[in-house]
Amino acid sequence: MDELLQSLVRGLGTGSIYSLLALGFVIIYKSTQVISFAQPAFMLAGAVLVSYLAPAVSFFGAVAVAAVVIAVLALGVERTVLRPMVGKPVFVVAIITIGVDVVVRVVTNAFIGLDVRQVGDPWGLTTVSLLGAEVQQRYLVMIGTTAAVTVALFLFFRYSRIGLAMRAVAYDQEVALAQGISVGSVFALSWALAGGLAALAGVFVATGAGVDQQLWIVALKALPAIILGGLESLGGAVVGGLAVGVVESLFGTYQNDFAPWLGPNFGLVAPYALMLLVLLVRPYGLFGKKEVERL
Amino acid sequence: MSVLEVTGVRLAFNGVVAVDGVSFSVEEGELFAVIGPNGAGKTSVFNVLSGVYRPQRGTVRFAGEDLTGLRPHRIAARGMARTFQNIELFSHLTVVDNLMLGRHNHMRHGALSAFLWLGRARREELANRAAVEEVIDFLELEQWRRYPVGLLPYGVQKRVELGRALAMEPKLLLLDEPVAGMNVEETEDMARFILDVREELAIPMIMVEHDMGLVMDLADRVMVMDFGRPIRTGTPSEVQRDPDVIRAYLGEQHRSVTS
Amino acid sequence: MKGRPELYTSYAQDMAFLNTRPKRAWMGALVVFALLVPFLIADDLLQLLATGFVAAIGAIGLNIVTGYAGQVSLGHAFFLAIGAYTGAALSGSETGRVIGFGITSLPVWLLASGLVAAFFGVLVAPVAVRLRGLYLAIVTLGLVFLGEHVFREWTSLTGGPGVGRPAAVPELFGVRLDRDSAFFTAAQQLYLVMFVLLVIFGVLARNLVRSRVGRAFAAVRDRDLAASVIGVDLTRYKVLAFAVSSFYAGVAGSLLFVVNGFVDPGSFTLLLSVQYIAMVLIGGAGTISGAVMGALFITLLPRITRELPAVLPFVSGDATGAVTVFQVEAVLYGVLIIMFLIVEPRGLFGIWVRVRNYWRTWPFSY
Amino acid sequence: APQEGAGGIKVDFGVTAEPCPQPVDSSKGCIYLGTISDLTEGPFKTLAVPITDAQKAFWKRVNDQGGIGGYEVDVTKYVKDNKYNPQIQNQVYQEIKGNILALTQTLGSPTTVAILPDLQSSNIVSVPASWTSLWGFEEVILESGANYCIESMNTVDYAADKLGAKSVMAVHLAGDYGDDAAAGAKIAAEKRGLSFESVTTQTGQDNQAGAIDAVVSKKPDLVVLTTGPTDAAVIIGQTAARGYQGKFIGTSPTWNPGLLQSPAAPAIKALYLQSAPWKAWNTESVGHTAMRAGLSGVTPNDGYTAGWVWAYPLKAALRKAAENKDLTRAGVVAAVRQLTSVDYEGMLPSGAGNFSASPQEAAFRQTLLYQPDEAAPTGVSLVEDFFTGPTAKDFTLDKPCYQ
Amino acid sequence: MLEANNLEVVYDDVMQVLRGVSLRVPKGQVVALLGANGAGKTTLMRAFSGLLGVHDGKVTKGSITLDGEPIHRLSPARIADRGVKQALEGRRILGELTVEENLRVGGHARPRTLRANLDRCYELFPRLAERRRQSAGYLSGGEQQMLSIGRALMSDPSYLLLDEPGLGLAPLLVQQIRDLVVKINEQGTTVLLVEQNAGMALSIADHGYVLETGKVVMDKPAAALLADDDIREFYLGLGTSSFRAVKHYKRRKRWLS
Ligand SMILES: Nc1ncnc2c1ncn2[C@@H]1O[C@H](COP(=O)(O)OP(=O)(O)OP(=O)(O)O)[C@@H](O)[C@H]1O
Ligand SMILES: Nc1ncnc2c1ncn2[C@@H]1O[C@H](COP(=O)(O)OP(=O)(O)OP(=O)(O)O)[C@@H](O)[C@H]1O
Ligand SMILES: CC(C)C[C@H](N)C(=O)O
Ligand SMILES: [Mg+2]
Ligand SMILES: [Mg+2]
Repeated sequence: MDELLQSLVRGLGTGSIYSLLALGFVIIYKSTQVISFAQPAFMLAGAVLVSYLAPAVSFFGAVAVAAVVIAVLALGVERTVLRPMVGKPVFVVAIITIGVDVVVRVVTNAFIGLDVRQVGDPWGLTTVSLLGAEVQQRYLVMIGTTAAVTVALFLFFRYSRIGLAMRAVAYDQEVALAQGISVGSVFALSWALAGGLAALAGVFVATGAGVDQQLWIVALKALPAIILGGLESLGGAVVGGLAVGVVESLFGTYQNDFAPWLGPNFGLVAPYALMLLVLLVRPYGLFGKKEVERL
Repeated sequence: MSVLEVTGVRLAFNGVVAVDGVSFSVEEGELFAVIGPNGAGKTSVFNVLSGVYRPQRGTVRFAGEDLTGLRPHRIAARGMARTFQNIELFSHLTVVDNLMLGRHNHMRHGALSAFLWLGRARREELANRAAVEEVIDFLELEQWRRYPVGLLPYGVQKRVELGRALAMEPKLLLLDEPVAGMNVEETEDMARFILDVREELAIPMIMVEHDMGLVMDLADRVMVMDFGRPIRTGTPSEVQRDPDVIRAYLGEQHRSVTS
Repeated sequence: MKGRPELYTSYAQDMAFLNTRPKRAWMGALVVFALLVPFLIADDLLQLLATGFVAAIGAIGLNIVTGYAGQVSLGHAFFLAIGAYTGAALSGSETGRVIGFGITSLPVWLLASGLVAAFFGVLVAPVAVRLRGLYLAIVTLGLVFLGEHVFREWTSLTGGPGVGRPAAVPELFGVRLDRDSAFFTAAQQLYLVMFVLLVIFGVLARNLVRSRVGRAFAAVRDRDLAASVIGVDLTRYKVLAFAVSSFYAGVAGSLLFVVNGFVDPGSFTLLLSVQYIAMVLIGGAGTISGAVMGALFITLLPRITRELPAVLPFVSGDATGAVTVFQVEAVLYGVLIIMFLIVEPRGLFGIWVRVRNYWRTWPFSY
Repeated sequence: APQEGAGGIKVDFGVTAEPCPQPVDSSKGCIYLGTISDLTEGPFKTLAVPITDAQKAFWKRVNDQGGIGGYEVDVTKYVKDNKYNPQIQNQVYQEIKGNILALTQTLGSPTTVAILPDLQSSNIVSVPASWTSLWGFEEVILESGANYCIESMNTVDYAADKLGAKSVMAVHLAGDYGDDAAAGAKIAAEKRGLSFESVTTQTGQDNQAGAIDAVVSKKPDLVVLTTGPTDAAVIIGQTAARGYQGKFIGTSPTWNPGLLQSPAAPAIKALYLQSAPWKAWNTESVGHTAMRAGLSGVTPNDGYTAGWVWAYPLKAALRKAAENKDLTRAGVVAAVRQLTSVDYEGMLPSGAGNFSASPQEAAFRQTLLYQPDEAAPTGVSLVEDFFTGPTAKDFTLDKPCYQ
Repeated sequence: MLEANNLEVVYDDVMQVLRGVSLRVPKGQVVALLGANGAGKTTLMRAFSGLLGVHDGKVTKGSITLDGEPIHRLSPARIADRGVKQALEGRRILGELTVEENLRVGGHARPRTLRANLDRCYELFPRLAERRRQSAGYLSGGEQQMLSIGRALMSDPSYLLLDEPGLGLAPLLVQQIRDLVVKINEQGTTVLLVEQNAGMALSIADHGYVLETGKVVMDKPAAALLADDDIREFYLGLGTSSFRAVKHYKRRKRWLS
């Protein structure tokens, strides 16, 4: 029972990182219909930045500054390379984001140097007792932060005109423009938000052992998460991310005993298998809406 | 025998009843018009006929065969062709290719023979190209042949859509607002083409249209729908005088303009 | 018909593969040039070009499902892998560590690789046809991840990650193409064979897309509901597109590593799929020649970026400075792709069209 | 075709009469050596860069000391990035192949295997940056130190003898690096009658759940680790946090001094030992001293040590070839075959570097153990000097362990 | 007053569509713009609303002024803020959004009066009120047209550019649209109206322009246009009594010229 509880909390912990990443993907997708493959680079850049800043301005200060700086960086990228692509085919834009990822990541790598860098978080690997199970503090912090971010985003989209404007922009930019929506600001905002979220996620990943070049790979976990949740749903992104984390964790804990024939580390691809199964039943993910089509 | 017999069709989308209790039949060589206010369910009837929607109730018999619930491509294969209210051409393809797509079911060759472009594939492509040229000639599309249809003027696109349907050599043609958005001149052209189809090719047609001048002029019989139900079916002049039709659809001023 | 060379007197002429005189002339010149190349340039470039030709076969395949039939697939790496391992296992020799059947004849394993991949394509298609757009893209991506897992674990087939196995053995009429022969170097032989294969598969694909089947693909892509109403069986053509595309992927996969002689299961990643998507987009989606251009571009790009820093005065050739030449290379790779797509989102084919139109309307602008 | 070069030495590829790009003595000709390493995006960049730097310094010193048979050596002109990808490796190799005599570095096993047939048929002697047991079987390959397989045997023997370990688990990356170590650990465990389990894992900080759960649930006395450094830190930190108290012994690529600042540091200090093929940066020996002098100003890192040590056999082979008046590629291969030992200037014990005997006889079988130590420049200090455990001593090396 | 002065517009840097068009939409009036398909009516509207950029179009010469101030360099959002609003040709409803969301998007620039505008819209088009929670993509063609017009009204525009509002609407509804235009005009909205149904357009317009291949070829008070013979034949279709009477030769005429 303890084992299950611990496994669940770990899963929710890493899952909440995936959720933050997935939220970034979904926000950009909602306003531009593009999957931004630059998210991994922003995530790495965020973690690296914190590793430089933390000694100077404390961990929390560093995280705040990094989230803002990466948001600005993302915004800059949007301005320079994505803006000219407004209205162009989304897959072309997606490939451009891959180019951005390459560039940002290579530059960031140059700042990692030869040693694994540390973000200097206050939690370390200390554990607390929760319902009788030993649970790492940092997982609780991650879960809490993600919950707070989700609520904030939810309220923002619910009570500002921006949420609806984003969807309008995504669906038909010309129509949105004609309604007086500033498509540019919507894009900029969504990229900035996504960049900030990625930075936050990067820091969380790095709290375990530090920042190395390979940190970005974690961001790929957001892909099954957003599909599971449904590409356009913020709630779906959170649920999808948590589901991926939990599935991974449960497979890690139990697969060797119950399904060794799946091969070692099947847990790492289990989210994809889950995603396939979900889509067989619900082709638009758990919370996605069916595409509107009529003649 | 009627070409088409529709009986008691009902179609609802979680709560919204689009079509209810619609029955009618279309005879050989007839031009049957369906009119009615916006949202009355005219296009939905077409969607039921061509298999896009499956009605919850009722049957559709076409050339003596029950088509209800068949998938669209099967219905197309049996000789039902249509045009669309919002142009549904394949905008990146040329006029010729769009029309060749109309002939999809007149060819049989599959991927393997297509790869080699020998034998059947080649023969069929050539023969059907000739058939397409006839349609091009018929609708006077010569000068647009090689243009991607997305670049053509609206009126020409509507004509290409008609052409694609004609290329199918249909036994029944469904026209959904063929002259919507057209200017006077284009409307006249389209009217002429519709008459030619009827006179030269003798294809029975169902036409949905809001241009009353056109409907009253061309149709043999008219069915008026409102809120998904047929409220009156008859000759144009009968329908035009019906007070229910005037109230629901034509409006008072209309009478003064057309009559 | 002197003086009016473009007057067609039959539909056959009009619908011919190369239906205008300039097209025929250009194509002829291109083929002759390509056949001369191996005697003009160095082996390492030939190998690169040969790889590019193979990639082009794969890109044509992806273009069929994505560019023509509109089903965006990020699963190409998976089908390439299936081809690579079918070819390697059929033609390789049993070594105790990896399986092999020793059937070295190239046409045999080539075809088999295509067919096995096509079989898997048909297998996954029923899931795929239910999905659209990015859902489809990411689900096919899932295929890549699941495939990676299987290839990692199935070591008797793949040799295991980081170890790998020898790639397919190319033997044609008793000649080992990957070894220098009396007349040609291995690189020249491989170049020529890959080129011929590309021409064959390119022509086949071109035939397919201008036929009834190709038009049906395009109809499904542009508007599937309307396509079904005019009589196109959506499921059938989506499945067919997947099958043809994976056949091409299988063929390309089996050849892709022949030049290297070695396949590592770590090669079949998301990155590989993305590269093929990039080939299709950079070339210009929905054209065969675009796919070829895109494949060559992406294959040659790293080589180009490796040469570029030499002309940039501010980077030293030093491998380990603050800014190294390799970082510049890697950044350039990204930047070139970005700039390219910003300048011409329609890809290389778009540039070609622009150039052509420019000359057509020259000297009148509007 | 071979030509007659300076001092009557036969040369063919990669040797010019013109001086090197940055010559010490511009009257001398130049021997070009290639480097193919993981320099930007790949997983081993943090090792690859210091290795490459160290070799630059190494050959600089060789040139300062008079070069080789009337030639100097250049390792800066033909440096390529393989991104740890076999296909790129092959492409860049083909690019520089015509211009080099030998490869002073080809980083990684799968990458090197990808060009191995070509190296063999072209007689290009190469120094791999990796320690798999395959290398002993290849004529054109110049390896140094104990391979992963032997090293793990020694690790297990040590744990059995000194730590009383009864159960062993190998947690390793897939591929020859991890598989080779796991194979060695297994052989030793069987020989010593210890229980053994093998768990594969993948790189990535969030990909260690399976490995961590395996360690925590099986609680082996010894875990033989072959992963990258952050993976290692995640595994050690998380297992410790979940109450695991056994010992981890990791190969040299599992270590990075930066881990001593990580949250896992307490666990690492308590549970982790590093096995090493040779002595760390701050050792006192002729070679180490020369290395530190040649690399003044860098942050100490044992990547430098590795790069430096690996270069000795190639220097010896080139010297021998020059003595033989044959600096052709074939001449270098022949010279390699004549090397019965290499002078590592004290960085490896004498007797190391035998390339003339069978793998079984020639394989170097000694290993050292280090422990984390914040005071040491590269974060580790010696706990066990060169030793060969009983398993490695008796082991018959007749094929690569992982095959 | 909204004015185009000697306006030239080029698409894709090569396609010149407007060739020196001057047109005035005085405050408080209804101005009708007639012209064959492809004459450039939509292009002119795009120039007014700033949406040319989306189509790779550019104003290469001339200017557009709003009360004397040039606005053709402003972003569409700024122009919309100033109260110039275009109802796009071809409905262009946001199919994935509900009917009400579509309307709220239309009110983006006027959040304060959103509620009141919604009510007004539902009052005008009761059909939309019934469907308010439905995905707009499922609406019938005519319902979508109502939504498109309703959306344009949501921001209380002072200049409303209506591009073929009657397209696909039932006769009764065309009359309603006509009445609607009159009504909002009376309430102070200036209207520029493009409509294939020239009779309808001219019957409510103060002034009319006829555009042909990018040039204004006629420019008269609406009543005068209604009386013009050419206009009667080519735009009002009053020459022919029955479609059945249209002769084949007439069909052929275009290709002969
Ligand atoms: N797929 C669908 N889902 C939900 N409602 C639908 C769907 N298709 C049609 N409807 C509804 O059914 C009703 C009838 O629509 P239909 O398109 O048949 O009308 P119509 O008579 O063609 O009108 P118009 O003349 O405006 O084109 C409409 O109210 C529409 O909103
Ligand atoms: N984005 C574009 N790129 C290039 N040419 C265009 C573009 N949009 C329109 N055109 C061309 O400009 C001309 C005028 O088009 P416009 O849409 O303004 O005409 P219109 O008078 O509104 O016609 P309609 O009655 O069909 O709506 C046409 O010839 C059209 O082909
Ligand atoms: C640099 C090394 C640590 C590489 C790794 N040992 C390999 O074999 O690939
Ligand atoms: Mg309709
Ligand atoms: Mg228009």
